[in-house]
Amino acid sequence: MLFKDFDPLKEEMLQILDQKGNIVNDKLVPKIKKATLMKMYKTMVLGRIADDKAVQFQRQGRMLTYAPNHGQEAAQLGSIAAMDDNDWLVLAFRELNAMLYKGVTLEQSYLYWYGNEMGAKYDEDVKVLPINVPIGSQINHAAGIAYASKLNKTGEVALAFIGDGGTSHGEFHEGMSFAAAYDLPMIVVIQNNHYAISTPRKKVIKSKTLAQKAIAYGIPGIQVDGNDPLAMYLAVEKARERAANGDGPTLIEAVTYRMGPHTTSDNPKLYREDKEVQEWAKKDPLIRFKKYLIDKKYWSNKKDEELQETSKKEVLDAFKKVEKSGLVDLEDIFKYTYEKLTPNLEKQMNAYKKYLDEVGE
Amino acid sequence: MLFKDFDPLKEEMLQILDQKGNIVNDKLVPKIKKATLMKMYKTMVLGRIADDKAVQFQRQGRMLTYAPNHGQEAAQLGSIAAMDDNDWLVLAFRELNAMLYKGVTLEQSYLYWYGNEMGAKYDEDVKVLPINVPIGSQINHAAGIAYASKLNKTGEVALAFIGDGGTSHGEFHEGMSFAAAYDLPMIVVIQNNHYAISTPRKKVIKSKTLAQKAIAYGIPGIQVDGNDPLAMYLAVEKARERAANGDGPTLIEAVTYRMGPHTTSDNPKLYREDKEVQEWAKKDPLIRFKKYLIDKKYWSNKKDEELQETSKKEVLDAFKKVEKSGLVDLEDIFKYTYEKLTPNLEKQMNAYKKYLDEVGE
Amino acid sequence: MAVKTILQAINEALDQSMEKDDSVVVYGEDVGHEGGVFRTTAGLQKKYGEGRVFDTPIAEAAIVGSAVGMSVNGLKPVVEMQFSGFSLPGYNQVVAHVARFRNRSRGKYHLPMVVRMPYGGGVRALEHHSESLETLYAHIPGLKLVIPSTPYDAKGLMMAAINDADPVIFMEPKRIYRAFKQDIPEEPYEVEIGKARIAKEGNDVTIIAWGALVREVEKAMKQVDDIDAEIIDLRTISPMDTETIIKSIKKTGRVLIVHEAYKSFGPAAEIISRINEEAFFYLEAAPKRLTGFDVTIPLPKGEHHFIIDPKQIAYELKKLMAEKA
Amino acid sequence: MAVKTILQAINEALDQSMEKDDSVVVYGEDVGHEGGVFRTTAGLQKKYGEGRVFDTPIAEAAIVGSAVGMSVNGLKPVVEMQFSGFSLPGYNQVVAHVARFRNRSRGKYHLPMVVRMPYGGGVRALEHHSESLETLYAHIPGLKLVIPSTPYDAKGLMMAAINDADPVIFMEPKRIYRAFKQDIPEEPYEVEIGKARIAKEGNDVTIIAWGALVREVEKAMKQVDDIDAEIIDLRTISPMDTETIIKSIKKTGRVLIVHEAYKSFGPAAEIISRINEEAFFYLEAAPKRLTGFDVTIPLPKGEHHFIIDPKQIAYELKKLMAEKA
Ligand SMILES: Cc1ncc(C[n+]2csc(CCOP(=O)(O)OP(=O)(O)O)c2C)c(N)n1
Ligand SMILES: Cc1ncc(C[n+]2csc(CCOP(=O)(O)OP(=O)(O)O)c2C)c(N)n1
Ligand SMILES: [Mg+2]
Ligand SMILES: [Mg+2]
Repeated sequence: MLFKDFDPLKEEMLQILDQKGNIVNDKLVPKIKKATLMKMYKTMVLGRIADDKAVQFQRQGRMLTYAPNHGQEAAQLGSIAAMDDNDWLVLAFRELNAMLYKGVTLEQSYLYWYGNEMGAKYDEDVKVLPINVPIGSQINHAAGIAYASKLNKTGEVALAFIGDGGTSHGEFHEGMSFAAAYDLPMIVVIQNNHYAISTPRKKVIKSKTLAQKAIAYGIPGIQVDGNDPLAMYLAVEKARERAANGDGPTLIEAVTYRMGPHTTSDNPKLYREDKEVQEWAKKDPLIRFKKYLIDKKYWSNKKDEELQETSKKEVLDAFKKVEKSGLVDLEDIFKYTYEKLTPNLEKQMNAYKKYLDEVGE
Repeated sequence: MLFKDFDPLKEEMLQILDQKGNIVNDKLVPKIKKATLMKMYKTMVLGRIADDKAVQFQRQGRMLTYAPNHGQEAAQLGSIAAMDDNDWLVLAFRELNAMLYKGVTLEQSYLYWYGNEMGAKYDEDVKVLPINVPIGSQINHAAGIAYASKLNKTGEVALAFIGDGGTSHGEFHEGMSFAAAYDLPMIVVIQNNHYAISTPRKKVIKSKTLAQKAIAYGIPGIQVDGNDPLAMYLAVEKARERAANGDGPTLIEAVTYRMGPHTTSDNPKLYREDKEVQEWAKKDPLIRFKKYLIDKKYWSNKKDEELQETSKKEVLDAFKKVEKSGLVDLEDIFKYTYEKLTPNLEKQMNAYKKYLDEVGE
Repeated sequence: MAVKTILQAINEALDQSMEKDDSVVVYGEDVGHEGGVFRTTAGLQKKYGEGRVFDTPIAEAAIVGSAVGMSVNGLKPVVEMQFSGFSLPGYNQVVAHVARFRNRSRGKYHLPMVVRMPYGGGVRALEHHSESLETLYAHIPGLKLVIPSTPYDAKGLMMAAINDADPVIFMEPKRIYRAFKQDIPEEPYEVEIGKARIAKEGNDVTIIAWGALVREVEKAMKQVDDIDAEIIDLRTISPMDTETIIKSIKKTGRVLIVHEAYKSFGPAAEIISRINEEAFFYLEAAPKRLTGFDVTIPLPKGEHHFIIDPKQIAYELKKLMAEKA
Repeated sequence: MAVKTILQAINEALDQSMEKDDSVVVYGEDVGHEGGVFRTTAGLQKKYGEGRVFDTPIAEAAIVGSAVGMSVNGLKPVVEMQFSGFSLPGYNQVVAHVARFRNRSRGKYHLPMVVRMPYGGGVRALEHHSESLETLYAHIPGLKLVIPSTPYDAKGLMMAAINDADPVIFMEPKRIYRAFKQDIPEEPYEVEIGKARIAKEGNDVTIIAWGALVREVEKAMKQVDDIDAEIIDLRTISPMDTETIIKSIKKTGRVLIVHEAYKSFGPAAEIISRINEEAFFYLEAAPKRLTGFDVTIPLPKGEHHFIIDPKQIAYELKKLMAEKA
């Protein structure tokens, strides 16, 4: 129904909560448990602070690179909140909020950007794939996860994220085609933040909407206000129903905006106007979500102040631990290449240890 | 207009000449010069005989592999006939008819399948790229040719072929996206012959039509009866107008059928029913085209008999030359690696020559 | 025991692995209904159903990349690249993910998957159907690269590959798919990955080869009765069984490496370097390589120049023996 | 003359090539408006317009593959892979087409194109941003692989690459993009592709390196005053200047090869093999390689283990000299 009503050819964007935080589509408001809403919001607050702090730490020379997701929180949290615990999260690299919601710790997340692989060793029961840097290639992983789920009838659904720029990649196309071919339980959320590094989406992608790319795969697509957590939740909830019913994958375009730089090495002033950024600041998902929760009497400004404080502390604590983490052990760069260290690797490692011993480093 | 009327979402297939050879859409009959029609037809007859003979030669152990295009002639000839002399032809590997029309000689074509690279050295003024075996990758070449044409305002348009199976490949997606991004003068004709080797199109490709994949690139797509040379001509003619006007690429799905095996190493009985093949035999492009020409008084059965004879002779002559062509010279496998032979290659070649000398081979 | 070709041996290995372990799935282009263009997977779909044995779109990145996801989620995928020349569109997945998932996740995830691909020339094939691309896979840490040369090894190595906790690239020498038969056990068995095989013991010189070339080397031996060569069938290209090689060199002092892959930056170079590193002063003559030229492997009418035959092996061997220490 | 970094030298080479030759076009991800994530192409779009300098979709196969088409149709494309680690999705185009068009068409078509890619570690970068993938390109016949180590060579080699009738893979050592400056000619000039540079003459031992490692070798020399080493900056990895290497080895009898690429099946192996083939009996000690380990290059907090520093070079050099002939 939803996917018929919002057939991407109509070029209508699903929105439930407008940028002021008012419900504009009463009938569509999804039923979300209070606990879920609050978890979404608390993650959003934590995620926002963690994000802004990471950039700050980097400016201070304490963090390496970081890819901020300030502004894109609702696109992620609306999505992940609509999934089951048993589902999988398949990352691109700008999904701090989705990761936190799904059980990746902030410390792990920071540790990764700090330059330590241990930051990608999420806890055993956390069904999240490591950050995926080669653009688009994660879609094929999600398709494979979904295939296994379907074959073994586990009921798991794979939720994957990708950027607007990523939809031009061959890997995206192949993953979508593959998942569609077998009606796999996969949901792909495109975070259309309007830029791929410096390159505007409109300049290099000619499809009218990114949601329309779904037609090429014979699956539903929908364009959603990505800064509206309720709309995102609804779209993913319906997509998940489809997936669970064996109806196959769904493509969701979340229209959002990256408020910060591409990464901390990027200078967005080179390619976009402040005015544009200001316009999008008004659409901040955090502000509208908070208003919604306060209107609903689930939340208050006072509680929010407390939350800001505790979250800030949590962020600083996590980073403190990360800063204390030190360097990676020599053994660690060798021992995960194969299940067992090969004689060749052992030789290389020992020769290097000998060098360190002799030179006394 | 045409692309609006046959918007791929309507799922209507363009047809002008039905399978009996009758005009079913008077208003759309394209204006084609008699000379052009006759060149199309004569090429089709030659191509058909050459194709069937190649398979026969192979069965006799006189040819290596061959990928027959029996049944797909109209899809190719309707397309190439609508192009200008100055345009480019970018091949997949099953386009004997398009190649012949565009000036590749039958001898060259045979020589290639006979296992000699010289068969891909088409004459200087023949703007055809060599047969392209890695599926889908030719679309990017066509996009690049089209880019150069646009930049240098040469007016050339690139016509590329691909199979139904090829549309699932990442290379197809990237080439289409690239060409669309810059409104490049490119036309892609999908020869949907319903199979990728043994794999039915419907089994692994979920889009309703292949023409609908155009929507993902924000360009027009159209589904055409690929066994109808007039419909193919019209669609490509209009696509070429778009390209020449700077309106960008067009995607054309030619619905056709491969009557023979995938290649001479393939046994289609493993994966398709005779009945299906028989149904498609009735839609033979050659029969309907001939009837059209006879109805139009451009042609007669008597002339046709003569043409069959001369074409057959042409085919046998060409193959005779190819059979006499012998082995490739040693120098030839070295000398086209770089512009100049490198010292390393010279050494390798000389060492091998020395071996031949000493062992006396 | 039953008499089998390499092709049949691989088919049997797949069959028995699927029979034993429900998590094994087999897929690729034309792999399902038809049983593969070489019929390597024939009969499997009928036996195990379309869920576990299936045809894919023409999309090598999806084939390899989905196997990553499947491995993470409990399956053991055995995928086919129709020819090794067509494995390249999936190469990004192999290098960026297949080889790295264990390390990237510090052991949380590992990928028990196999990527099969027929490889090598000598079958009078079209362009891209004759490549020997060992180097591209052997150079990448985290991958294992296995190549059988006999039906016995084909079955045993394939079963070992499927049971391996690490991803294995399994290149199949298609030129000898059906070239000869061997009596091999009917029951399941494994041949250890990472161990070379001494195909023939000898004292004068070591010859190292793998895949279809092992047979050519063996044929060459008939032309050089007077030379007592030790033949090593490398079997696993990476991680390489350096120990077996070095032991042999220490005994013979001479080595000829034969492969069809391009010479420069090819596999023989690595073998020579390891010999230099570990047995340099045992060498009585410069190590020699007899390999494919550094040119694109020719189409059939020129392929005879490129393909290495027994006569050539014998010739190089005699030259090598003639060098004085 | 003007004092320039490698980055500026490349920018100038592109600029002057575009100025001189209208058929040169420059494109890739973020290459146009922004001038590249490293700013290597800064200013070019403004000067030459969006037709000749432009941003592309994220699609490496399209970037490389379209360059094939452009080359065929009269242009000289210089494309960028944002990092060499991201060149892999375009690798199929490189191997299947870029390397082969001349041979496939028996000389009818040739591809005067350049594929640029920043490469190498030591810049504390994310995963896939530190690769040294020389082998993957050097092993493929039909490609040239060029790597500069100085601003002078960077400009001269880039201009030569653009004017070359064959396709050139141009790897840029991003670690030293801005590390130092050199006084280089303002006018256009070429440095011949295929010729190594003797960075320092010497008699005791030959050290072969390229890219960022040349500087590390030079630094190491200060720690081994007593060793009179000859340093060869290889510059062109393929086709390799074997002659210069062999001449040096015949003089010194010892060789250390230093590269950051993975050791096994890496570039040093080929160099060692050529030395074995052409100067075996001149060797006074086993050739030595000091290279990246056979593990995925680590993220920054483990990268120091992997990166080769002058101290280590000096250490290996001393060990090599200590071996008796
Ligand atoms: C295959 C590949 N090519 C290039 C890159 C370099 N790169 C990193 S992020 C990025 C832009 C991604 O844009 P988009 O998909 O819109 O995601 P966003 O960064 O906006 O979240 C590029 C080109 C890469 N990571 N992978
Ligand atoms: C990248 C790649 N993968 C696999 C192959 C092997 N292959 C050759 S033809 C073919 C099927 C092509 O099907 P389709 O695109 O429908 O074209 P058709 O053969 O029907 O003309 C395949 C898989 C190839 N040539 N290239
Ligand atoms: Mg984006
Ligand atoms: Mg087909």
